[in-house]
Amino acid sequence: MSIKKISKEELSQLVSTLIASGDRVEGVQAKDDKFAFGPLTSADDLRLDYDVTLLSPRKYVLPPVESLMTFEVGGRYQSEYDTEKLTLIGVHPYDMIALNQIDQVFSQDEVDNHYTTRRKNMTLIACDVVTPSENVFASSMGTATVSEGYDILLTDIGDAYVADAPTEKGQALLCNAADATAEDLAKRQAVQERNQSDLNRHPLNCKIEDLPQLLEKAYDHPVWEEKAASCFSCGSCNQVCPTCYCFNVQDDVSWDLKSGTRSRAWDGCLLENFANVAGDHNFRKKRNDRFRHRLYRKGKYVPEKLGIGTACVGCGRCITACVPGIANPVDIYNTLLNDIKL
Amino acid sequence: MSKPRVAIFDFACCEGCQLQIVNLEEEILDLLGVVDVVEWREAMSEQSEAYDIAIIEGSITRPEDEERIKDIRSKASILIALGACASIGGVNKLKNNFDLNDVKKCVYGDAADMPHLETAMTKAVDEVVKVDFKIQGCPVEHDELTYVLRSLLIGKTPEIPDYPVCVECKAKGNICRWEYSEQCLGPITRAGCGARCPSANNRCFGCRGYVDNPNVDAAKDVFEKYGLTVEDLKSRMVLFGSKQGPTL
Amino acid sequence: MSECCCGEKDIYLPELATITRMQHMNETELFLHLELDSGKELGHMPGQFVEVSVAGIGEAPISNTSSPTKSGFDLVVRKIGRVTNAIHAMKEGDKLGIRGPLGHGYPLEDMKGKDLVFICGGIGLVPQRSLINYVLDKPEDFGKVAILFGAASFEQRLYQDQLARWAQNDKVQLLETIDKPHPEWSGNVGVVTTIMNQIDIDLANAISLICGPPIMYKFVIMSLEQANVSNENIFVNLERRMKCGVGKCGHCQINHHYACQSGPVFRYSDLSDIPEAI
Amino acid sequence: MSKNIDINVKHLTRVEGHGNIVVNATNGTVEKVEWQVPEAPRFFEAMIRGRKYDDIQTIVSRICGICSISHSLVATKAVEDALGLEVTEQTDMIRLLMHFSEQLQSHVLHVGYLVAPDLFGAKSVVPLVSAAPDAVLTIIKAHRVANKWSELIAGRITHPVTLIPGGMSQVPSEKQLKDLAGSLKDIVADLVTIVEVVLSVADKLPAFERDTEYVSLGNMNPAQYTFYHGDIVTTDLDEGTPVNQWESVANEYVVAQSTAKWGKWHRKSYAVGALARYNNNAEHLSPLAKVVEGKFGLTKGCCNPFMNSVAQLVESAHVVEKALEIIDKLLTQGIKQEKVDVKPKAGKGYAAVEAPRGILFHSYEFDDNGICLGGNLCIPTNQNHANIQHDFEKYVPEFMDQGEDALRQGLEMLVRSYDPCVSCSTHMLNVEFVK
Ligand SMILES: Cc1cc2nc3c(=O)[nH]c(=O)nc-3n(C[C@H](O)[C@H](O)[C@H](O)COP(=O)(O)OP(=O)(O)OC[C@H]3O[C@@H](n4cnc5c(N)ncnc54)[C@H](O)[C@@H]3O)c2cc1C
Ligand code: SF4
Ligand code: SF4
Ligand code: SF4
Repeated sequence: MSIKKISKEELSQLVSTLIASGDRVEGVQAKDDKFAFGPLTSADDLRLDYDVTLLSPRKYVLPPVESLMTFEVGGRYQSEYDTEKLTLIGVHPYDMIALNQIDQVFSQDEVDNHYTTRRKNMTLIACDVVTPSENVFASSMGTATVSEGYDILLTDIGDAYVADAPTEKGQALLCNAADATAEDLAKRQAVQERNQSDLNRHPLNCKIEDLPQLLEKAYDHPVWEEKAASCFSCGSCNQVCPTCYCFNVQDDVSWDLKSGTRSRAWDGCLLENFANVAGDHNFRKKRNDRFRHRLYRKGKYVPEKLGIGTACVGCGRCITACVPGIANPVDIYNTLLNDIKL
Repeated sequence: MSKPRVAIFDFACCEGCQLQIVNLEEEILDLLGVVDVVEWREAMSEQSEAYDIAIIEGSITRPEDEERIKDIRSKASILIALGACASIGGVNKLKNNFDLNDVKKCVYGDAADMPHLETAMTKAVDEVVKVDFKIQGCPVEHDELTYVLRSLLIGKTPEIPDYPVCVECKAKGNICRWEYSEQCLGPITRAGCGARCPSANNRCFGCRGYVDNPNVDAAKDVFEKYGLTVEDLKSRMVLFGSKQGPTL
Repeated sequence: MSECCCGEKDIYLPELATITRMQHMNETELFLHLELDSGKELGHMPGQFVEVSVAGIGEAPISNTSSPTKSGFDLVVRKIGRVTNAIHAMKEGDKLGIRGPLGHGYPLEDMKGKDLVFICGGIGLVPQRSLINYVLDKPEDFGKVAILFGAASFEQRLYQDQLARWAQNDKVQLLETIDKPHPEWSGNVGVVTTIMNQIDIDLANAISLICGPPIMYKFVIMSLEQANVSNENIFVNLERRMKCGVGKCGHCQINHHYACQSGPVFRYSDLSDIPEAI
Repeated sequence: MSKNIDINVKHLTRVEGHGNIVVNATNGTVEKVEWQVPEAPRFFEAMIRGRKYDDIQTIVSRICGICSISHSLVATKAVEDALGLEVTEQTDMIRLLMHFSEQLQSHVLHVGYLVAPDLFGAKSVVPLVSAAPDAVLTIIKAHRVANKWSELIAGRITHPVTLIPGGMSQVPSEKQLKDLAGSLKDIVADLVTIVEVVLSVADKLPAFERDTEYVSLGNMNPAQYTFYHGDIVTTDLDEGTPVNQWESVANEYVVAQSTAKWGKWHRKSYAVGALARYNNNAEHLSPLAKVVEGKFGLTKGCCNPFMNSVAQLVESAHVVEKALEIIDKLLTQGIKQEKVDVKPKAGKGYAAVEAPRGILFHSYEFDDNGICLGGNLCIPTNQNHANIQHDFEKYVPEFMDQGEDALRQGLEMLVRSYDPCVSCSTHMLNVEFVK
């Protein structure tokens, strides 16, 4: 299908129609002086000109807490699935790429059908960045624009949006829209080209393909110790990261003490007991072990596992979230680059 | 199997944690379905000498209280410290920052020497007897309280968070209070409250005590970064139990 | 919430198995024989593990200790935490939830015709047993077998019946040691590396398999390297924290490896450049 | 009938905190009647010294779990008075909503869980669950709604987290307020049920009267039934006394039988609480509250302390109706998060609010940096202690003929009817009869 154009009013009407349908519609809205994804009750609240959201849209594919199954003590386990339909509006390219990565994790090898069920019921409307956030470095990570994963991608060209809908779900929503003209497409390209260079508050001094090689040589570098000395092990960097997906599983029984729920919740590799086993043996006991692990996951382990460029999409959220101000990945990679020859 | 017998006792405190048991509302009936509450002065007139689980609220502030808690310990197979006062001393411990005679004079003036006003250094329960489980918070949280009780009833050691409040705060999507330079203790305080205070746009006061291994040096760095002093940090950290946790 | 989904199997959903036999080996170790309620065989390979569920308490990864040549499967559970305590409180006829077999077992093809040296510390014998019994059930496929078993103390010399049975097999050389002397013990005293020179097998051409407490690996590997054993011929069995057992939850990661997927059995040459492994 | 009486109730149950009752009579002559408060003293006035102005309400909230909202509110008001801070009308309304939620929460708890067992002759609310399940479930429901209400506005049921000097850290959304209004309208019927239940056993409330002075907030312009604003008023005086003169009202003193301080004003003792508020402000009750008042035949000037629980029921109806008015107003004028900017300065501040169990005074002094130099807190239960003692002295001879058990029970009920928060005063109840 060709690429469409939709005026701001038309989009607003489309969103209103979606809300009126009674299905769950969530999108980016202002929260005090920041932005957050949340339930949309009015199309007027949608803010596609936002810079970055507090939490990434990962919370929609992997909720902070999610019931996996119910059980009866002594036996009988029964799977539980979230089958609610959801339209999510306003996903930035770097977050879309992060979702694509998590999609891969949960559908490769053994398929996690709790995840895929939820994902299949989602309609994703992405949008190109209008306002760069204070810590974004997506340009450095090659994540300033995105080409797959969404049902619709909106690009603000001033008076209207150019809307690319590669899926049937997306096309169905845009069936009344006019085709974009060559001029519109040129404007769109200008926006995307600008973003590819300008979403770069923390430029990385190497190509992302070089990161695994850099990290290969950096395991014993003093930067880990230096930075981790002021790490709280608070996991804030994990919690806000769009590509972090580790989880914990817990059982709880009801008051009858005979039945209950097994649920999973967000976990984080920076938390002290993440790699602790019974008998109190901790495989990453020291703060710097855990601190390093995250940066290796983003720059080496996950990219190698998934065959992708990088598992840090440059959203900059961890930079903002880290109270002692040590979590900036670029800061660390650049420090290593100063000392280590590729 | 007969139901475990539970007794609830209070020492120096505001009784807000016991109140959270009352606040279980309908769930109290569920609780009473699986345990026998044999003593609970705030809610019932019966008193008992025989119980399996003793739930202790409040901190120990007088010599006679030490005797009483030792007696309770000797009769209970499981002893649970309920809330900040019992677990870490609570605000009662602020008293320990002063000379005890001065404290009495300040409140009771010329009458300070009357024998019934005698007081000692405030202690958390585990500074006097062994505590098996702590339910943190000032007051305790509904969900944690019921989870711990249910876990114990099925013979499971409850999984209590040993990570900071920031984990829950971030998961809630809050704006960090430090972005407004507010001295939030979330990074060193034990989670489990769902980041109640930051979620209400307030800073974390540390009412749940600290994680097992809080990075106090990092906290000092952060306070300095925001133009504050170690004294400021200390003043925040002692609010819910001065002797508890790391020394500065 | 709903109970239906798109038809694929729920990788987190345990199936039920019944404890048909159990035996308390000592205060901390419990032997269990289980059969799946579905009547099917688990279909595991030696070295694989299962996630064992006690509803309400949680899950724990436990190695399969029986050879797939036998029906049903055996587990040995050490009492150390929530789930394992709860399993110890069970009785025959009770049910456990089982997910598996999970992970990567021993590469049997690569071992065909080779002599095998099992070096086990304490409960490390448990996963190895699945392979030892398999090998002994198919004597024509493998060479000689040496079993080195080190216990921390005299009281912790587990599996004596099993060890005695193995000792009777002509193919097997059994060597035992305990870390600390004991009046009733006349055998070797010292850590497991102190009996390695007594092995009748030519180590350099054999396959060595190590399983034991985390600190044991480093020393055993040093001794093997001194005996000119190449890293390709050393296999280690690594324990990590696990929540899902299927490469999602992230807990068992050892640098870029997921212990549950690439392991728990690793060829040491695949790990030698991995700082967190040993 | 026994002429020798020895009542010795140690740690009276079903009250907040610890209190003892000691009565000693030989051959019909009363030798000793004592209301003792042996609660472990906690020294809040000493502990707040050196703390910053914005920690004060967090600390003193812990004086009492049941009236933590009142303590937080009065402390915040006193701090604001000292620092010269004015709050907006919106803040004021939201705080009133918060305060009303505590009145309901506490009154339902007291009447439903603590007093009702006495009226039904039960040892606690537990046996009532099977005896009168519907009534108990209704009480539980009202209590739950009140708690949810507190949690919404205060951020937590007990020990508020949204109160900051100068304003509110968080305000409820319009949707939350609408939902709250819905559930408040919903429990009006439940309150009526509770009233009927108590009415059915109201004859168990002893006919005992003792004329005394009743002190509360009042004197507002325009006149209203107040819990939060106004001057100090008394049944003994026509004009109001400004709140900053509270120390001359309470006249606190220390007695040997109590770790809690006692107070007196125009007479040898005075009473505070729902009945005091009622006796000073009854004509300004809401319509439903007036209906409840009528059902029990409660009239202004009542001096039966046992009727305090009835006055609490009257007030419960009042606060629900008033809260609905406030919510309406907030929704009409719109609600928004307001910025608060506080500059510390030296000063002394005073405040009073009505805790559910009576008028509560705090005052604090701060230095230039907003560091607390000291404070003075006077808790309602302390103000009632002397009055309870005097009630005892009149009650024991009047009811001694009933025998020791009935007498003990009457005295326990008498103390409970004051809804003492002995943990406030420090803690309260034990009865001893000495032969
Ligand atoms: C591949 C593998 C094979 C194993 N085989 C055996 C065996 O055959 N027999 C045996 O007795 N033990 C075995 N273990 C160790 C066993 O899994 C732990 O002792 C057990 O998980 C402890 O759980 P718990 O609930 O009793 O303890 P808790 O301390 O209460 O555990 C709480 C949680 O921590 C995690 N955890 C704690 N320790 C471990 C650990 N060592 N490994 C993984 N997760 C852990 C689990 O997720 C568990 O749910 C094996 C571990 C692994 C990884
Ligand atoms: S590591 Fe930091 S910058 Fe990179 S994706 Fe995660 S949160 Fe964003
Ligand atoms: S956010 Fe910062 S302090 Fe917290 S765990 Fe991450 S690196 Fe450490
Ligand atoms: S507000 Fe406090 S608890 Fe929340 S993230 Fe910031 S420091 Fe942590």
